[in-house]
Amino acid sequence: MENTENNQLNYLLHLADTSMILGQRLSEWCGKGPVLEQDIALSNIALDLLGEASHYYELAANLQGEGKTEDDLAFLRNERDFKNLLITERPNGHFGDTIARQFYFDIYHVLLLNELKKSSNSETAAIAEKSLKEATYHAKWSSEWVIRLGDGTEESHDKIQKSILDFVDYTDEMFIPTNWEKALIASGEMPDITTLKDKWTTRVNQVLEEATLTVDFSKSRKLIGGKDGKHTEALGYILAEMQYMQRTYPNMEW
Amino acid sequence: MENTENNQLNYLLHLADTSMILGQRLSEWCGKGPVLEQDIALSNIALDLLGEASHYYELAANLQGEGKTEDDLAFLRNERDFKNLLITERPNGHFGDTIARQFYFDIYHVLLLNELKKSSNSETAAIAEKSLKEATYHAKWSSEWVIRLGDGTEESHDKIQKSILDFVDYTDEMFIPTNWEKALIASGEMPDITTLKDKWTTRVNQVLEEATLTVDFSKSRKLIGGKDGKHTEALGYILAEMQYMQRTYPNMEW
Amino acid sequence: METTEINLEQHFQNKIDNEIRIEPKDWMPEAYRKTLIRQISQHAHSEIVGMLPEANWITRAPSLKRKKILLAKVQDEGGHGLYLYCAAETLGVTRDETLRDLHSGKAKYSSIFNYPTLTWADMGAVGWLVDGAAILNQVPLCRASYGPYARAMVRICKEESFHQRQGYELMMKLAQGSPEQKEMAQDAFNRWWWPTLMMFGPRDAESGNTEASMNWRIKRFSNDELRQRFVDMTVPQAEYLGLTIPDPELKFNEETGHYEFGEIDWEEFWNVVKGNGMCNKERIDVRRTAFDEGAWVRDAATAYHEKRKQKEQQKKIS
Amino acid sequence: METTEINLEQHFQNKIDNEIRIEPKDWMPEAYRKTLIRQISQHAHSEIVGMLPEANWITRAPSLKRKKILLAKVQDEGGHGLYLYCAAETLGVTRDETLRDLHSGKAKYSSIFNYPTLTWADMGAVGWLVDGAAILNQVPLCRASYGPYARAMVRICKEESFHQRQGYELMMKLAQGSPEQKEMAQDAFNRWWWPTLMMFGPRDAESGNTEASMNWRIKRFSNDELRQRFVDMTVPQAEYLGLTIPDPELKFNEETGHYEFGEIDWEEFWNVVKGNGMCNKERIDVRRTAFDEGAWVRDAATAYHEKRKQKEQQKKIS
Repeated sequence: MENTENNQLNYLLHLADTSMILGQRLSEWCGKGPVLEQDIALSNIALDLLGEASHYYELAANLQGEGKTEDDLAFLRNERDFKNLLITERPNGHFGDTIARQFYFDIYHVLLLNELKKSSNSETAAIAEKSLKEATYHAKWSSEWVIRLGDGTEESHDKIQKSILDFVDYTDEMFIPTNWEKALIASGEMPDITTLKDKWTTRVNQVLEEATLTVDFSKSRKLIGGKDGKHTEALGYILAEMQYMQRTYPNMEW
Repeated sequence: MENTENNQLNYLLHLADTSMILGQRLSEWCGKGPVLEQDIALSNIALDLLGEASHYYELAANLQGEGKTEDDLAFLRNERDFKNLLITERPNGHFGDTIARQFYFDIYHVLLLNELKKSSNSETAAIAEKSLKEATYHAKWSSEWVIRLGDGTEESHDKIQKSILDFVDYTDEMFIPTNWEKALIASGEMPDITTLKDKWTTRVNQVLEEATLTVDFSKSRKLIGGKDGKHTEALGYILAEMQYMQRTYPNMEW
Repeated sequence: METTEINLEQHFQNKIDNEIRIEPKDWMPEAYRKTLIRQISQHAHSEIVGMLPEANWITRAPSLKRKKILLAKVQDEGGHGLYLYCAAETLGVTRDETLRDLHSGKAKYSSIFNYPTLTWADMGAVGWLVDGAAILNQVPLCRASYGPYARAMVRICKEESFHQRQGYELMMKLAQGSPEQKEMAQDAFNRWWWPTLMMFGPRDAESGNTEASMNWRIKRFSNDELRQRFVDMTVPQAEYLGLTIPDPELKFNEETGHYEFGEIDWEEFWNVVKGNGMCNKERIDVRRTAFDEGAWVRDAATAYHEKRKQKEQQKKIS
Repeated sequence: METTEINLEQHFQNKIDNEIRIEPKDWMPEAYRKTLIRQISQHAHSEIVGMLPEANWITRAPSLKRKKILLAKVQDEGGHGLYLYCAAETLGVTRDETLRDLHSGKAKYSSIFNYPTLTWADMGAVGWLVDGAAILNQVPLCRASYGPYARAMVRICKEESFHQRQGYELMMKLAQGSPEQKEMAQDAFNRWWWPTLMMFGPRDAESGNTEASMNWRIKRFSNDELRQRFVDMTVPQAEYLGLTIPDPELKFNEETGHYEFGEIDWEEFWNVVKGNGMCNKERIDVRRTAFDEGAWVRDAATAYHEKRKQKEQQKKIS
């Protein structure tokens, strides 16, 4: 499992699963947003992420060369094979929780795609190029909401402050490479995510300051494991729902 | 589908599914009850119901004669084949909601088992005999809690009053026979559930009165359909979770 | 004064009769305004409540492609709701007011959304049948006499027919699929056929409001006319899919060139309208809960907006 | 006074040394009482928090039989919690007080429950390994010097060994099953092996409290002794299942008759103890939420009880 091709496959699946699971989570909001305009915005981000996931799954399926489809990879892999970042699988909670999760992810996503679009793999670069435009919009949207909620009412301030703290534990994973990531970084096959941490912290803190919010990142529990398939207990329930149809009616076209 | 054997199979599946789904719902409480003693009580009732479901599934599998097991019937049938009463699939809500749902069901369950134990089918009669003891205890427990919450604090009174009203819509189904039930009742193969309604209303009202609660049963929306496989949107999610393992890993022993 | 009023009314009706659009600032009879507010709000609510039965399957869609199509569709419905709430606002009623009427049960929405979506095939049936029926109701509204409403409907109809095609295509996949998929499709069709026919409302003989709406060019075809058009259009589509129409009385009348069909269960129709459908309570509960739980978010946005305004004013002053 | 105190202390220790049980009304040193309260509460909390990782799979259990076994097991754990909270109460601390310490993070519980249960095989691994380790810790406690604690442990141990056998049997089914099932079993074993070894606590050299607890006959064996016993017991069981022990340094020492094993990752151990495990926050959140959301129910029960009492008293008076 430690050879180059497997590492590359792992990486594509990690990118795909991350967008897929966050897209799935966001789509749970559909029809239940706090304002119609934001309901639509949440679906919009979900759609972008599902689109991005599709592209990565396709590349992964090609690389794997077993004749599998994007759907096989999304709907027929088990919990221990999923490589999404833990933050993406955490429950939606209230709107502030969803915003905090999205904000942390979006800032990272933009930084990552900025590197990925320089990839020597033209297909990956193309996906990154397209997704970067979308992610930049997502980051703008979630940052604005962090500020609006942080500098809104006393209630909204307290709520988003708590949300912002709650998700800190899951942010380190974005920047801590797994063993297979270390190999890919060493061979220049993926961006060095460890170098993104400082930029991320700076940007996050800029927004938090404007939002009158504070976080002590040193107190993070530094929870990791998603990229190696070691998840929180939330993922199993997501998959049970998401994969139910494909599991129940195998080998059919939809 | 309208022959006698199919009707009998439907009936056994209806009895099994009803206990199964309510047992599944109650087991969602495990570890999260409002008091340790009641957490244990909820699991206890769930266990009784799952046991009862097992027995009926076994009879159903025998009658069907296709070599299926209780697990095939519980975990590999689709939503439209499930014949449980709608009330059993409704979400747990808060403790008062769970109590209201349980209370309505328990009173009915006792009345039904009292008839079923006279069944000419000795196997059904044996299950009913055993389950009746359990259900009688359940009904005592849920009635006591209706009274305790109704005649407790102002907050608990208001909460359980609302719960009691919310579940009324799903009670008529217990006493309104489907076409296949009508055939079975006519041939004396199942108890005439229409005759249980008055006893049920009397007993329910006795408890509600002691609990200082009121319900106008005439305002019920009379929601039916579960026994014919037409469910609320809640059941699909229950099955996605409950059946996930069997769907994902078919034909294995556990 | 009386003469002026009569002149205004005359002038208004003349515009209508000459198919000239009424715009927000134009004079209009109070009854016209009220009818429009009621109808547009109901329509907006139907879009918003109508998101729920389909949203129910987004997280369980069986393929990535279908998940994206469904999510985009439900999102479009949210957009339609937006257009329509805006159109209603031009008549002097705020979105919060109309929503309050929805949550209190005072305002209605299309009864079709009080039926549950039980299987994946329902996503096909709803897209094909429900959107199909909606289009027949809505296309004439693109020429409605009230400008903002008519313009909203133009945008909506364009998207709806796209949705309908997607729904039909979904059904086609199932109808051409495995035996389980075919059964699923037929089952969904059986459950949605009659409720869809009910979407056109009561029989003409029992329908109120119709005459005034016709005169005002808000309504252009009667319920029964539209229903017949729907049946004539849909039966061949169903046959093409190999689906059986769940109506033993259905037959083609060579002379009239129309399909004759059985009697609608009007008891069921009125029962659901009165609030006794499977999902009436849940749908409103979900919407109300979303609204109530979102209050702090809306309050925050308002407070932030106010603070910003004040800061900018202070800047100007200093 | 001083002499009396000394005499009491002497008398107390004599009883302990002669294996005579201390009972709630007996005199006992404050330190003994405090140690017991801390230990019994921790133990009770471990039972209650320990319900959660297993409850996580009840609704997804793959067969009716397994669902019932698992639910009954978790229910038993709730019962164990009850026995232990009662035992703690005999030392003068209420259940609400001890729960408050749990929810505030002041009181600890076994760190093993801060690991997530990721697959069905974890139900086997937890039953076999975690309950197995718990039994080794607990069996000596059946002879603990404090009567109520010892008696609670007798009941608990009986059920625990039943649970452990069920866990092992579940693992056996998987180990004898399909390739996927075998893989699932090995994966769960890999994840739970080391955390289970950590359940016995820090190495003897680094363990505080031990000496006093030994003298008071609350503790009878050292952490390292029990850990060794667990490894010696479990390795052959794993081999019988065909599972590979995830420790390249593991080997049997013919001379000592014991298995030698690799170094535990003590950094991970202390990290999870300090609260940084995968589920530390969730477990407490779930428990606290259940407690807070249940407040109105407990209040109602108390209020009802009071009303009843008053009514009965009024009856007596009149």
